[in-house]
Amino acid sequence: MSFWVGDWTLITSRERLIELARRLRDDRDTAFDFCSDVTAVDWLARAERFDVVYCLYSTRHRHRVRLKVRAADGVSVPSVTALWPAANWLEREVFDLFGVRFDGHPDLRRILMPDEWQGHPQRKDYPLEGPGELLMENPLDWLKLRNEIE
Amino acid sequence: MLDAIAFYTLAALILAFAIAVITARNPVHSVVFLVINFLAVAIVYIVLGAEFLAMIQVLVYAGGIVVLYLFVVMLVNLKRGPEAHQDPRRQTGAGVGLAVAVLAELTAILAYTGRNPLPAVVPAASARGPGGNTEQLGWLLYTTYLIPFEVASMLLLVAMIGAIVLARKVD
Amino acid sequence: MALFDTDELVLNMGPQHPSTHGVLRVVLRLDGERVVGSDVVIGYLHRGIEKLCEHRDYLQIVLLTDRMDYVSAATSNLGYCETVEKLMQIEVPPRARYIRTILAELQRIASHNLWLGTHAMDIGAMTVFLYNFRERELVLDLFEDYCGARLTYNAVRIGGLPLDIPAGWDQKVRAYCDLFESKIPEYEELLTHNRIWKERTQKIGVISAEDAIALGLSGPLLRGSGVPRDVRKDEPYAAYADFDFDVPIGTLGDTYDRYLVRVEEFRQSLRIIRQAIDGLPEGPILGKVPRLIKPPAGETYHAIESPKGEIGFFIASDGKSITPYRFRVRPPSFCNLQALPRLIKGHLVADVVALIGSIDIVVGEVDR
Amino acid sequence: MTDLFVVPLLQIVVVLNAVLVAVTYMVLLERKIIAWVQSRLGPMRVGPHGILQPIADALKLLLKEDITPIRADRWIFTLAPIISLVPALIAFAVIPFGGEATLFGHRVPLYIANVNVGLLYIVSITSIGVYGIILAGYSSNSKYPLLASLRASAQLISYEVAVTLMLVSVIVTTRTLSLVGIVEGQMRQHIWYVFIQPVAAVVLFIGGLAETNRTPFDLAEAEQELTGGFHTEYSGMRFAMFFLAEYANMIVVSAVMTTLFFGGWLSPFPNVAAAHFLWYIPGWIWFLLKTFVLLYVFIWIRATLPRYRYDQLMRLGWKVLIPVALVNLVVSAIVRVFL
Amino acid sequence: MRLIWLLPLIPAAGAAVNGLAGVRWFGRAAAGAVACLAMLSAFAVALTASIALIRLPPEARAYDVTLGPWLPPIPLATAHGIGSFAAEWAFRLDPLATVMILVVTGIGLLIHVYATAYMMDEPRGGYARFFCYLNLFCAFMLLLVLASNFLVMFIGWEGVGLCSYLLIGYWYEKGSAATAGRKAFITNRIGDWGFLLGVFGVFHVFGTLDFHAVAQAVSSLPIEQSHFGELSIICLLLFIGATGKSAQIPLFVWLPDAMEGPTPVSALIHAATMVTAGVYMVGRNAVLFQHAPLVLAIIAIVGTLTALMAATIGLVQNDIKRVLAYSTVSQLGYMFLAAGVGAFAASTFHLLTHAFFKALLFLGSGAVIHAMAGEQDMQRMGGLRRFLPVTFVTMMIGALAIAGIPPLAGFFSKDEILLQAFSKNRALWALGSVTALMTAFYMFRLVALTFYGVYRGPSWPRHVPPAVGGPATLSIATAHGVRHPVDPDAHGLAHVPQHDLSHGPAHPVPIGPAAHAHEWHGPHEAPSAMTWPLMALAVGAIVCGFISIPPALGGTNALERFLEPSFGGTPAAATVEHARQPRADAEPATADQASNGREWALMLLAVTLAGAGVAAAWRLYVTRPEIPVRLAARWPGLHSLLWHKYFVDEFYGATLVRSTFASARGLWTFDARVVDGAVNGSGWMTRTVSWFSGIFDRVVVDGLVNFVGWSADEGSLVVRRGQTGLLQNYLLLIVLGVCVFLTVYLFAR
Amino acid sequence: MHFTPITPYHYLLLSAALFSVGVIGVMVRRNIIILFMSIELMFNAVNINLVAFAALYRHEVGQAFAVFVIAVAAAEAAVGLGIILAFYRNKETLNIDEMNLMKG
Repeated sequence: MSFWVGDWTLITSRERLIELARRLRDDRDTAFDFCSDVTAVDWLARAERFDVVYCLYSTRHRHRVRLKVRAADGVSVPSVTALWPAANWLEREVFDLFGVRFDGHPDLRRILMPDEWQGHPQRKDYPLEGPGELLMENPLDWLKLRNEIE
Repeated sequence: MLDAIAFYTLAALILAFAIAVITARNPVHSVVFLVINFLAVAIVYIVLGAEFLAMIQVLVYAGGIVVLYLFVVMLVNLKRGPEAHQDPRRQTGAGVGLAVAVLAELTAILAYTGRNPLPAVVPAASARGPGGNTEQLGWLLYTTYLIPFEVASMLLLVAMIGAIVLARKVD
Repeated sequence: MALFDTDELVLNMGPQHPSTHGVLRVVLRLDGERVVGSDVVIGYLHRGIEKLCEHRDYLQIVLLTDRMDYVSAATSNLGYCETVEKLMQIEVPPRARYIRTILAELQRIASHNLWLGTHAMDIGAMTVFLYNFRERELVLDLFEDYCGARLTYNAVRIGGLPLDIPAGWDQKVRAYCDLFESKIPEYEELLTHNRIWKERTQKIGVISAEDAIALGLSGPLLRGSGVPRDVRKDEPYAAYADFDFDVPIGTLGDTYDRYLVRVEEFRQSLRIIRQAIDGLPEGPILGKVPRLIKPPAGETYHAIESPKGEIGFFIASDGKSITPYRFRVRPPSFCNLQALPRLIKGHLVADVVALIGSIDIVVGEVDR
Repeated sequence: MTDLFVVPLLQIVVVLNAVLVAVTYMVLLERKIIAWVQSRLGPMRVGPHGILQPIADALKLLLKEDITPIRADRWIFTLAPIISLVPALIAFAVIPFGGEATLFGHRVPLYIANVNVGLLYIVSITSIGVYGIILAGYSSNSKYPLLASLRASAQLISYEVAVTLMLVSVIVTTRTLSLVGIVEGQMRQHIWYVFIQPVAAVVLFIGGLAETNRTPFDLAEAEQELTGGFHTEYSGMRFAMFFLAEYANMIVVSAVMTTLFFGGWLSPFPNVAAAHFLWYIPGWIWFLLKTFVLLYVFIWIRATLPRYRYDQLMRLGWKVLIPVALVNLVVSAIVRVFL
Repeated sequence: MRLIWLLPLIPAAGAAVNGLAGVRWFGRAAAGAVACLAMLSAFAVALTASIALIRLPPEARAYDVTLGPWLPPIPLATAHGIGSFAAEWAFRLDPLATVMILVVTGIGLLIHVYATAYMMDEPRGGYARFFCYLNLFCAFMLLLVLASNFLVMFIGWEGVGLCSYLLIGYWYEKGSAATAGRKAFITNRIGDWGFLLGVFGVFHVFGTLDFHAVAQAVSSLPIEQSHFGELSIICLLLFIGATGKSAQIPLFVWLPDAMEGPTPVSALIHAATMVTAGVYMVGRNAVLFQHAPLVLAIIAIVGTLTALMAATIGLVQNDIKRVLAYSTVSQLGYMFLAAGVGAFAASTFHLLTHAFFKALLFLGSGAVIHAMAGEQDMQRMGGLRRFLPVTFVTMMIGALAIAGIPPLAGFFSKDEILLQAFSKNRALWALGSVTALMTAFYMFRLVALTFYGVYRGPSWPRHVPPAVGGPATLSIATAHGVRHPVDPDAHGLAHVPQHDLSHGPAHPVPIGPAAHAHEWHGPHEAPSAMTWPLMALAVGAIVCGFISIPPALGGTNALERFLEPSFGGTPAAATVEHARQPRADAEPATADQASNGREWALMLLAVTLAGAGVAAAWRLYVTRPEIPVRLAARWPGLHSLLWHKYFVDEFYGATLVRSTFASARGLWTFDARVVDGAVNGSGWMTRTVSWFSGIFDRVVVDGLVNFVGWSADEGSLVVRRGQTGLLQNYLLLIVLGVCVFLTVYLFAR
Repeated sequence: MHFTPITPYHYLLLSAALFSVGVIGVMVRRNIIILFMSIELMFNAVNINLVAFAALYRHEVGQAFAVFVIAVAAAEAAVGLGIILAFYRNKETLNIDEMNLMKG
């Protein structure tokens, strides 16, 4: 738990996430019934490179908290959609842009990118440039191509 | 002379579109031909001095019943063509032959009877003056044929309810 | 038509459709005209603004925030700048805070104008549309006077404002308030008690307070369902703590309530603007801001009330670069749009249009 | 021979052209009136006050590429706008624009035909117009037009019932089906029938709005819902035909309303001696004036009201208008028989 | 007055509307409105008719309306040769009927209004059904009282019995209610059997069924002073009918059980109107009964005993409605006492006042039950005065009235009866006075247990429920227009299902007024639709005694005078009455004064007794509540006897019911042994014969049939092939037929 | 039979021809909707007949009967199309040859 520039942040493990989230939502003193945002941060250098961040709000007590879970690439995080239906699209977006999978999500599809898109653009190691069309359509093919040339 | 031209034109139209109705591959086309056919028949009625009937023909037949057909054709989107399967036991050729035979015989009868000259068609309306025959028809329907008229209205009501019951979704 | 047993019809509403307000695509499964299921497909306007921002310095980002909710750019500017200010603990001078409030509220009026116009247009009332655009022009004129732009203002700076208000601008704002106040009844006369309007909106897309909270709705949608939540009241930012205003809430949570809530917000916005203009303090418009904006390592989330709902910015800084390490927007339209399949289920195609309008989305913000 | 062929032909030519011109200018009129309602100016560029705008529009439509969707049912796709337009135009045949006028020594009636089943003629002809919409929706082979055409046909058929029932109660009052006879009847009875049959007038007007697909019943071409409805796939001249048909229908409805309820070509107070100076204005001008007022109401409503929803529209038709029409018919009949 | 035939029709129409349309389509408000409107218009008609009647000179105060023939005249043998049996739809409005229609429509209206609120928790269909029955009841009751001959009256008689059955068994899902309904119906049927026999007797003797004609005929017959002639038999049979309907010994057992019905029903049918039908019928045939003084004596004795017995039972009952039920039985006994001593007017007067205060008491008890969420046991009430001020005051008025405290209504009527009894038979008077004492006692026991003392009922949650949603939900609740759940006024008719605490385990489906969705929040005053009728009736209970102030108090006995023509009938009967009535006009003035003094004394005594009863009740149940327990302990036998209502039900069960069962069982045994044996024997015979027949059948007959079938099957092979199921094949044949026909036509010409 | 003047016989002939076309339609087509339309053609043929007779005898009885025929046709269309829809729901076909429930 940390406090910085007026924000409380809780860091928890993936296993305890659901239990903690339920406590936060149902306990009368916390009552975080409103899930503002779900997002992720890609700390490329770290072993568990992703922080999945849940921004919670309580419409009763009018306070906020941030919940953080760490996940390595390819490790899935339990979905909180059962607790906050609001997290549905937000988790889809995290999956779409970061590639973090959510266990128990009812409809884990890409949301902003086209369904057949390759790779997850918000990752820090996603290529930023390439030869026009090919990059736009298939960035990973382009990566392969580039590697072959080199 | 004029009436002859009118008659033959109309007759040709009616028969042509009738044949079109039964030969068209697409049922929607059939419906369209049918409408045109009915309009032509309505004109025949006018020529025969039955304006009211002509209007009813257009209003009820062309404007009402055939719309129903069109509706059904559009509602029933077919997954396989209705003409796909033919039962071999059905004697289509015999049917056509018989129909033609009936036509021939009717023609013969008419030709036979028609040898006695009959007065040319004088539309009933012109015989009755500008009031038209609507009023006479109304009198007839509401006096002599009142009971059949009411029965017909009951029939329509029953048919309406029946149609609703039949077409309703069962759930 | 529901009388007949017809096959389900899959109808693609959008991405090119007059009523989807941009490139939104809604795939409807219809039974007759009744919606039995739907899928909302977005992303046609995805420009990767979050990714772009991670490669721009903090000042350049203000420009990009304009391009998200392009009908209320000033609120996005404000939300972003306040987040950075929070991250860097920069104090904003009161005059700047007041002017920011005025801009935000003018922006709210403009945005609601656009919403009401298009919403009414969707339901077939075309005159309301033109009336609203007429008044929206006036707001845009005010913005033009202030910063020279009519749509993407770039009007806020980290630590304050780039410009002080031009001379006489406050008088113009006052005049505008008086004028606009007299125009609100014109819209209401055409709609509020109109039977057809009521039939089209009442009991359409009802969502209860509990469901609205659970679905993460915010802004007028949440208030329409009767939850008195408004970031301006609950977590005051800019200068809202200094002003007196009410938060209108609905009772039933239907389209009509959401309409009433927004119309009442017109009036509350005018109230705030007037108080702000009257109490506008003198002083600098830019606080103490370092030359190089490079926040310390850390992260924060800050939300403000945009016309659409709660717009939040999550910025993580690694303390080393002049660009944010992670820039994330919590777009209200996106979260509100999530409720659409739920709202339209069981309604007719015509209601789908009304409900898309009722949610008040800007696809630029949904897709970013 | 002159009276049998030349005069009717001339009449047809005149009426047809007048109607087509009127229809094009109706568009301008509508744009102008709505603009005024919305406190703006409307078309101003083509000609003074946009007076030539219809011509420009017509030219544009004529020169536009006429697209037939590739999987459309080609000839029905072409036929549909024609079916839509023709009934709208031939309905004018029985509308009496005036009494009789003397022209070059001929006594020329200001109507093409005085059919003794005139009212029925109008009803039956307008019922044919439905096909245009249904077939357009069907033949476009596209979902929005199909939905629209189903909506439109259900709507037209439903409202036709109410309208026809109402016409029957009017007939009970007028005792004739001839439109000329109806106008003369109002002359004889010294009263516009709108005062005898006010309910019928209102229901007919509502039904007229619905049958011409005008706001608030313009579901079949709801831009916002069905992206234009049954004519989504149409462009160019064929689209123009639908456009013409709609406005022609509006004029027909207004003209019929005028004839039935507002004394047709008669000047106001034709039997009051003090008002005889009104006779100096020819009857057909009165007729056009009254029709214009009704058209103005059509446009005014369009500028004011939102759109009904499909189910609400059907509910209004079946559960309000038809019962009202039935009650009105029964009451009219009772009054007619017993009073 | 010409429109009196409308009176039964209006409620009947209301019933028809509610029953045919209401049950399916009406909302509660509509159903209630229809029923109340019907009653209101009936009341208006009754009022106008009454006023018109009163305007007439006294001797002309009778009005006959004959709507038309019902049965065509049928020649039938009577005692006096061949009579013509005819029945007409004939109504008669005379002073007696006037009083009755006013009571039925007026009190009926108030009870309808009350019931609209009381029954509010019924399901929508049940609500309409209830009002349908209630209206139907009023229609039949009006038919009964307006009837001008026995047959029409019998329709009403049976009709009210039917409605009573329907309404007692209104909550038919509840076993006890259904049983009570059946019990009432069957008991009534026994009485009806007597009534019907009496009617037959009337026809047999007089050859007519018209009341007026009967009265005229009978007045020419001698009075059967000492012997038990045909008139006496008729009167006795009719009186059996009256005991059934009016719950007298021995047929009173159904009335207490009838309290299973909804309280408005108890008030209307089982207190104010239907049960008085017997009294009314006796009064209606006053002349007849006066010619059978022996029967009158029986009536008086039965009435007195009933009054006494019911009052004693009422002393110990704990169910609030049962106390009132026994009180009703007791008061009806009073009425019969009055009728038995020949004071028909006094009887009718008491009927009128009783209708007011008993309806008031029942409705008040309904309000109490409503407040207690269906609780009927007075042991579990107490101290309700604080919660139900209006109910308390009105019920207090009712209790005072029934106890006979001047100047409330009960005082005058009861006093009149006692006075008449005194002049006739001192023993009856003494028993009647004791009953009056007991009446005062048990009524105030009821009031004391219910309204005074400490609250003994179930507790209810008083604290604020824990807020689940916090400030947000609260504001939502406010915004939604839902009032706060802890606000005691906000919930309207909210209760917890606690019905039948006194009736053992509740039915799985909570029914009755106690079935509520919400939590019960303690006793509370009833809605205004219930309190207004209470107040109106209270006013009636106060003032209606004044319409017949006895001469001793300076009054003119107006009601009695008004009613006189109905009971007199003919001059001959009038003289009989004069002869029997010492206080009539023919008496000398001195006697009048003497009787005045006697009246004063009697009144004083009666009031003293009533006061004593009240005081005793007060002492036993308010100041020293432990005494009754001790008393019950000291005389357990007596208490048990009273508590079990003299074991009458058990007695009937043991004798009548069991003997019926026993005889039925005997018959069944006979049936099983003898009849079945015969049947079985013949069956065996048949089986044996048929076995042979079967063999024949299989071989010969079946063979034939199968052969036919087989040949048809084989033969139709050819034809069947044409049966393709293809439409067009059939059409082909049709066209072929046409073709052939045309060919024939063409060539045959 | 002469080509002019037009006598009622001409109309009767026209009607006979139209009727025969209808019969052929019923015989040949397998789409039940088109079958129904053929029946409508036959109805029309009958109506022409009736109206022609009305003109021949200068009396409206024929027209009155035509009105009844139209009423019957309307009823037939409504019920028939209802049956078609019901049938289509169950069998997903409109082929008359597959509708042989009445097979012996």
